[in-house]
Amino acid sequence: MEEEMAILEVKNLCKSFGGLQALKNIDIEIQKNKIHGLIGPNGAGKSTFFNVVSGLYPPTDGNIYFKSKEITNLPAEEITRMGISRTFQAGKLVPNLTVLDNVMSGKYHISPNPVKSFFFQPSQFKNQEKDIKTSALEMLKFIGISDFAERWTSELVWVERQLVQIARALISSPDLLMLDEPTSGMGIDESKAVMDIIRRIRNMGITVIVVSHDMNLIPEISDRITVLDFGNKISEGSPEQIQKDPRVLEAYLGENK
Amino acid sequence: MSEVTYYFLGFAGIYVLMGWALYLPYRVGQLNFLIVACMAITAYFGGFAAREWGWPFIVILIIGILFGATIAFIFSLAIGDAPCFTVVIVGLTSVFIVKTVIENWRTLGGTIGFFHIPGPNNMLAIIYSLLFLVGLLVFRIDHSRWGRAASVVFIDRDVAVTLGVDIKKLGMFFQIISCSIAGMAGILDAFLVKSLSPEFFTFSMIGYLMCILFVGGYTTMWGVILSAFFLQGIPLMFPSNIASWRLVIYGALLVIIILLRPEGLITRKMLWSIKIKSPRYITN
Amino acid sequence: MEKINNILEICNLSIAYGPIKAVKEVNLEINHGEFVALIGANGAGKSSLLKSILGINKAEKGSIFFLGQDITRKPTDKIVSSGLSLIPEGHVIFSSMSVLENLQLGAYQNLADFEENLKRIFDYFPVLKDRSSQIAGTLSGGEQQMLSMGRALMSKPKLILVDEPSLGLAPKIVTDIFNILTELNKEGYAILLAEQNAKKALEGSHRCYVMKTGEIAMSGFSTDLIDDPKIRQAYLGGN
Amino acid sequence: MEIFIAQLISGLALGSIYVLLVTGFNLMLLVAKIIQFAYPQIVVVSMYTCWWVLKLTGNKLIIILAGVSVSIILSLLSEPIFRKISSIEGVDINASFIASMGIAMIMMDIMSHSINYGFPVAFSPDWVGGNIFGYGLITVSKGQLFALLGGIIAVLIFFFLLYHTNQGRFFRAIAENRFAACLVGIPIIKTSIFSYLIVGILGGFSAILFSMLIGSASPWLGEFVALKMLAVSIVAGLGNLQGGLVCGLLLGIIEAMAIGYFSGSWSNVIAFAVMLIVVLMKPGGLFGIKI
Amino acid sequence: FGQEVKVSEWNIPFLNTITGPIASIGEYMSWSANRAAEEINAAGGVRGVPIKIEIIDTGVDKDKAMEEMAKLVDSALVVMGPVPEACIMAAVPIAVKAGLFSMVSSTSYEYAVEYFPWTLSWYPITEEKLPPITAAWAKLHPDMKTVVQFVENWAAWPPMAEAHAVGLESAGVKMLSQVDVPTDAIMFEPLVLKALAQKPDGIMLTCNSEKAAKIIIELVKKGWTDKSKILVFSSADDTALYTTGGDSLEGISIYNYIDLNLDDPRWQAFREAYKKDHNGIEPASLSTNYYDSVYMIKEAIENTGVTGDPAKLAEERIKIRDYCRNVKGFKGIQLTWDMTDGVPTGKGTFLFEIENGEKVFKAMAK
Ligand SMILES: Nc1ncnc2c1ncn2[C@@H]1O[C@H](COP(=O)(O)OP(=O)(O)OP(=O)(O)O)[C@@H](O)[C@H]1O
Ligand SMILES: Nc1ncnc2c1ncn2[C@@H]1O[C@H](COP(=O)(O)OP(=O)(O)OP(=O)(O)O)[C@@H](O)[C@H]1O
Ligand SMILES: [Mg+2]
Ligand SMILES: [Mg+2]
Repeated sequence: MEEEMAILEVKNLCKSFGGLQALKNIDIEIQKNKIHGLIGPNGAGKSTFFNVVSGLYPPTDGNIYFKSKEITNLPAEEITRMGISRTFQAGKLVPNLTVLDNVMSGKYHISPNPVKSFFFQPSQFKNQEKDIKTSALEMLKFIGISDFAERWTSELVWVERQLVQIARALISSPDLLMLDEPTSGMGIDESKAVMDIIRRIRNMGITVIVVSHDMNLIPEISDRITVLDFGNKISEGSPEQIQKDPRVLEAYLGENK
Repeated sequence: MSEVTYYFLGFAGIYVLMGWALYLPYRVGQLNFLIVACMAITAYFGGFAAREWGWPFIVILIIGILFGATIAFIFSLAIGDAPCFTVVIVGLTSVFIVKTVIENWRTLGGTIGFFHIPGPNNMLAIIYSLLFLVGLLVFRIDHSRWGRAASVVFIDRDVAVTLGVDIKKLGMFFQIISCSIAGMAGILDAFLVKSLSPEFFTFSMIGYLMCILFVGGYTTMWGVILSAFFLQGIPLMFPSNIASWRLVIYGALLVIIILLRPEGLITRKMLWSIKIKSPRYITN
Repeated sequence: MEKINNILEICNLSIAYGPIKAVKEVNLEINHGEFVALIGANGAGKSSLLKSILGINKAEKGSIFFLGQDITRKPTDKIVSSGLSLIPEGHVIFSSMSVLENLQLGAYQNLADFEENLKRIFDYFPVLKDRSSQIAGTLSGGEQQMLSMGRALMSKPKLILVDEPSLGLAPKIVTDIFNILTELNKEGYAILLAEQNAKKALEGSHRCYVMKTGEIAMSGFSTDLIDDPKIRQAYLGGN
Repeated sequence: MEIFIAQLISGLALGSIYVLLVTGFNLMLLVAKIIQFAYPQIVVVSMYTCWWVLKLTGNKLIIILAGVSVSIILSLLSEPIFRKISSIEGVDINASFIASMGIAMIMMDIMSHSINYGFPVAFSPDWVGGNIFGYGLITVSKGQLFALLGGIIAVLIFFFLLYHTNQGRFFRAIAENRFAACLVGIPIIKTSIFSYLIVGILGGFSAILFSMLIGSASPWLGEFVALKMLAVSIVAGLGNLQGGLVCGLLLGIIEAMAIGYFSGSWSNVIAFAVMLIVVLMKPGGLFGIKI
Repeated sequence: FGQEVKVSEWNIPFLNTITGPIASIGEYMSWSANRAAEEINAAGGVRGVPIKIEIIDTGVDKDKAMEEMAKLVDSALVVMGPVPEACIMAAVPIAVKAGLFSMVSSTSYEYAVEYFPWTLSWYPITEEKLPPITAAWAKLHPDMKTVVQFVENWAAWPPMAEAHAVGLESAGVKMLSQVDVPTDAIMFEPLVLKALAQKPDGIMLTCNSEKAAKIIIELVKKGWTDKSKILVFSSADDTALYTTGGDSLEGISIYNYIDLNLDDPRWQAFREAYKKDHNGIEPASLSTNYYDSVYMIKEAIENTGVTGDPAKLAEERIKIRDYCRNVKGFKGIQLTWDMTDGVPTGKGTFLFEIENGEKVFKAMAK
C-alpha cells in the first residue's frame, strides 16, 4: 500500500478573485512518486492551483495536506521548506547573476546563515559554500546544461531559461515538484529532452505535477491526469481514459465527437 | 603621515562603512536612509558618554552598534518587506525627526553643538581594522544564500518566496546589519571629528551617500570603496575654484553614471571578467 | 512589374546584438493576400527578424520594403500606421489597464470604426468580452495571449506578423487561432507567421521559409515542404 | 475661533503648495513612471525667471509666458535623460530617482552660486497682491485663493485627462509598457515629449502661483518642499492624484495647527511623525498606489 | 625688532563659505578681507611685504573644512575662518592641536569661547552684550508692555533670544510666549497668527534675514501698523532682509554693530566701494569683521616683529595669538575697541529705525 500513499491531498479547494471563481471545490490526490499531469483550457485555473498550493495566494476555502500535514494558509516560504518546489509560467531569473548563481539561489533554506557562521564557524563556511556549488553543478549536469554554468542569464534564450528554472527548483531536493508549462515554446527535440528530464526526476523519488498544453508530452509521461475547466475538475484518470473522455475532447482538444 | 591624509583616510573609511550600510539593504531594493538617523543618534550618544560619563571607547563602540541594531529592528518590524519608496520616506523623515530632537535638546548642546569629545588619538587604525572586519562580513553575506536570495528578491518577490526566502526576515536582517554598521560609523565619526552639530547630519549627506553607492556601483561591494575615496578626494584633487563646484560635480556624476553605466563603475560582469580570463561565450 | 505583387520584401537583412549575430543576410518576400510561415528551432532568429521589420530592433545591414516603400529606418509608429502589425511572443500587454483599455489602445492608428472592430474581436475571442473590465495583468497566460492578438487586430493592418501565437495555448485554442488566422487571410490580410509548431504552420500557410541559426535554410510551397523528408525529420518529429 | 479659522485658511494655503507640487510629481509618475525629485527645483527656477522678467518688464502676460516657458524648457531638457533610463523593457524607477536627485543637486547649487549672489529673490507687492477678504485676523489673499483653486483645478483636469481621454491613455500606456506602446503604434518620443510639456506647463503655473503666494524664492526653497512632496505622494499612494490632493491639504493644515497650537520648531516633527506612522502602518499609502 | 622679514608675501588663508546655502555671506566676507589687503598693499604692505588673502572654500561641509584646515597646520602663520558654525566646530580643534590661531570673527561668543585661547570672540559675551540694546529699544517705547519674540532654532540664536528677553524684562516689558520659527518655513502666516493671538505691543525677531522680512510682510498684511515696535536682531540685518522686505521694512527698528552713516572717511569709502560692487546694496552687518581681522593681523605682525620664518613658526603663531587677544585701542573701521583675553570690550551696539529706506540712528549701548 506504500505505493498508493498520497503526498499531496487537496480537499474542496476554492479560490475566487472578486466575483471570479478560479477554482471551484477541487479535490485532488497526488500519489507519491508519480508524474501527475494537469491540463485544461486557458484560464481553467491551473496556475492558480499552483499558486494556492505553493502558498502565494491564500485559498478562499478548502484544505491542503502535504505529507499528511496541513499546509493551508502557511506562508509560502514555509511550504517551500517543507519540500514543495515550483517553476513559473514566465518565471524570472536574475539577469545579472550567472546561471550557476541562479541555480545556487534555489538552495536557500538549507544553507548556513552567513552572519552566524561568520562569527561562530568561520572555517566551515567556505566548505558549505563549496558544497552548494558542487550540487548546483551536478544539477546543471543532470538537466544537461552544465556548459552554461558561467553564462549570464540575461543572454539565455527562452528555452534555456526554462531549463535553468527547473534546475533552480530542483536543487533544494524537494519531495514535490510543480512545473508550470515547462515545454512551452519548445521544439520537438527540446520537448523530448524535457520529457526525459521529468522522468529522471521521478526516478529520483520526486513526485512531479506538470501543467502543459503539449498533448504530445502529457499523455506520454503522466501516470495520471487531471483536467480542469473553468475552475472545475471535469475529469481524472489514466492518460488513456482521459484521451477518450468526451468532455475533455470537447472542452480541451476541441474535437467534436 | 600628514594631517590631511589622516582626515582624508578617516572620512573615506567612514564613508565606505556608510556606503556599505546603504548597499546591503539595496540588495533587496530598499534605499535605507535610516542609516543617517542611526549615525546621528550613536554619534551623539558616543560623544556624550565619552565626555560626560567618561566611558571607554570600546564600550561605547559596542553599545553604538547594538543601538543601531535595536533601532533597525524596531523599524524593520514594520518596513522589513516594504517597497523601496516607503523605506525611503521612513528614512528621510527619521533623519529629520532625529535632527529636530537634537536641536531642541539642550543637554546635547542643542543647535549650538557638542564640543571637546575625548577619545583615542589615532582613529585611523581603529577605523581601518573595523573596516576590514565589516568588509569581510559584507563579502560573506554577498557570497552566501542571503546575497543570492537578495538578488532574486530584487527581481521578483514571488519567485523568491517559492525558493523559501522569508522576504520580511531577509529585509529585516539587512536593515539591522546596515544600521549596526551605521551605528558604528556614527561612533567613529564622533571620535574622529571630536565635535558634533545637528548640521553634520543633513540631507546633503544622504545625497553624498547616494553618490557613493551609485557612482561606484550597487551590484558589488567594491564600488563603494572606489567611489568613497574618489569622491572624497575630488575637492582635494582639484584647484579650489573648481572644487567649489563639487555639489554640481557630484550631481553631474550621478546623472552621467546613470546614463552611461547604470550599474555603476564596478559591475558584477566586470569583476567576473577579471576573475575568469578565458572566453566565456559558449556557442552551441 | 514583379515588385507590385510584393507587400513586404526583405533584402539582405542582418541583425546583431553586440557580438551575437542573430540574423544573417536574410531575403524574404510576401505577396498580397499570402499566408507565409517562418519556421525554425529555438534561437533561429525568427523573433529578431519580426521585430526588426517593425523597426524595434534596428537592422544592421540590408533593407525592408513595405508596399514598395523603404521602411528600414522608419520609426515604429510610422510603420504601424502604414498597415503593419506585430503580435509579439510572450504576453506583451498593458498589465495594469483593463482589457477594454488595452483594446482601445490597439486602435491608436485606426479610431474610425472602433465599435465595429471591437465587436469583431469579441467574436473571435469571446473570453475577452466576459473579461473586458478585468485588469489585464490578472488574466491567465492564454487569455493574455488572446488579448495581445486582439489588440493587434484592432488597428486593421494590411500585413499581420505573428510570433508564436500558440505559445501556452490549449490545443483547442491553438486550433481556433489557426482558424482565425486562415479566416483573416481569406478576408485579404497577408500574414507572416513565425512558429515552432511546424505542422500547424505548414498546414495553414501557402508558402514557408525555414530558418536555421540566423539564415534561411530552405523555402518553398508549404504543400511541398510538408512532404520533404528533411523537414519531417527536423521539425515534424519523424514520420 | 477667529484664530482657528485663520489658521485653517493659512493651512489650506500651505497645503495648496504641496498639492500643486505633488500633482506635478504624480503626473510624472503616471505619464512616464519617473520619480522626478527635481520637480520642485524646476518650479523654483521658473520662479526666479518670473522675478527676473518682472524686474525687466512689468507686463504680467510676459511674466507668465516666461515662467511657463522656462519650466517647459527644463522639463523637456530632462526628457532625454529619462528617456535614456527607460529602455524598451521598461523604466528603472529607482534610477530615475537617483538621476533626478543629481539634477536637483545641480540646479540648487547653480542657483546658490550664481543667481543674485545666492540671495533670495522677492516679488514686488503689486505682483503678490493684497488681501481680497479681511475680517480681523481672518484674511484671504489673492495668492492663497488662486493657489488653492489652482491645485484643485489641476487635479481635476489631470485626472480627467489621464483617465477619461485617449491622450491620457496613451501617456499611461507608455509609462506602463513601452514595448507594447510601440507595437500599437504610439509615437513614443513625440507622445512622451508632449507629456513632459504638460508637466512643464503645470510647473510654470505652479511657479506663478507660488510667487504670488510665497512672495519670494530662494535656492533652497526647492529642497525644503521636495521632501514633503515625496512624503505626501507616498503617504497618499504613489501616482494617486486625488489622494495627493487630500493629503497635501491635510499636511498643510496639520503643519499650521502644529505651529499655531504647539511649537514651530516641532511642527515639522509632528507633520513627519504623522506621515511616518501612516507609512509604517500602511506602506502602500492611504489611498493606494496607482502606478 | 631687528629681525628681517623672511617671506616675500604674507599669505593669510581664509576658510570661507563661498558655495552652498550661505554662500552670499561668504561672498561679502571675502570681499571685505580682500579690500583690506588691497588697502594695506597699496600703503606699502606689512613690514614692507604685501599681504595676500587666500580664499579657501569649505561650503558648510565639515569634512571639507577639516581637510582644508589640516592642510594649513604645517605652514600657516594664522588662519581666518572657518565661517559656518558647523565648520568651526569641526575644524578649529585641528588648529588648536597644532597650535594655530584661528580668527573665527563672524560667529558669536558661544563658539569662540570653546577654543580659547586659540581663537578670539569678535563679540562680547552674549548675556552681557544684548540686554542693554533691547532695553534701550524698550525705553524708546514706554507704552510697549508686552512683546512676542520669534526665534529660529539655529546655531547660537536661542541664547541670543534669551539675552534679548532679559533686556526687555529688565525694562519692564512682559515677554509673551515665544514663537518658534522652523528653519525650513516657507509660509509665515501660521507663525504670525500665533503671535498676534497673544495681542502683543511689540515684536522681536530673532531669525534669519529672509524669514524676518517675510514675517514683517505678513504682520503688515494682518494690520500691524506701529512698525517701530518691531525689532530685528543683528544677524538678520543682512542683504536678504532688504531684498525680501522692500518697502514693508519702512519704520521698523533694527540693531546691529555697524553704523552706516558713521561720519568717517575710511568707512564711507568702504561703504561706497561695497555698494558699487553689490548693485547698490548697503554693507551687511557682518561685512566689516574680516576687514578688521586683516588689519588686526597686520598690526600683530608689525608690533610683535613676526618674520614669517618657517623655523620659528610655532613661536610666531603664539606671538600673534597673544597680541590679538589683548590688543588695546584697536582701530576698527567702525569704532575703536580693546580685547581682554579674547573678548572685546568697549564695542558698541547700535539701534536704528528705518526711515525713507535709510537707517536712522536711535540709540547705542556699550
Ligand atoms: N490575481 C488575479 N486576479 C483576478 N483574476 C485572476 C487572478 N489570477 C488569475 N485570475 C483569473 O483566474 C482564472 C484562472 O487563471 P490561471 O492563471 O490559473 O489559468 P491557467 O489555467 O493557468 O491558464 P493558462 O493555461 O492560460 O495559463 C483566469 O480567468 C484569470 O483571469
Ligand atoms: N536582446 C538580446 N540580446 C542579446 N542576444 C539576443 C537578444 N535577443 C535575442 N538574442 C539572441 O539572438 C538569437 C536569435 O533570437 P530570437 O529570439 O530571434 O530567436 P527565435 O527564433 O525567435 O527563438 P525562439 O523560438 O526561442 O523564440 C538567439 O541566439 C538569442 O540568444
Ligand atoms: Mg497558467
Ligand atoms: Mg522567438
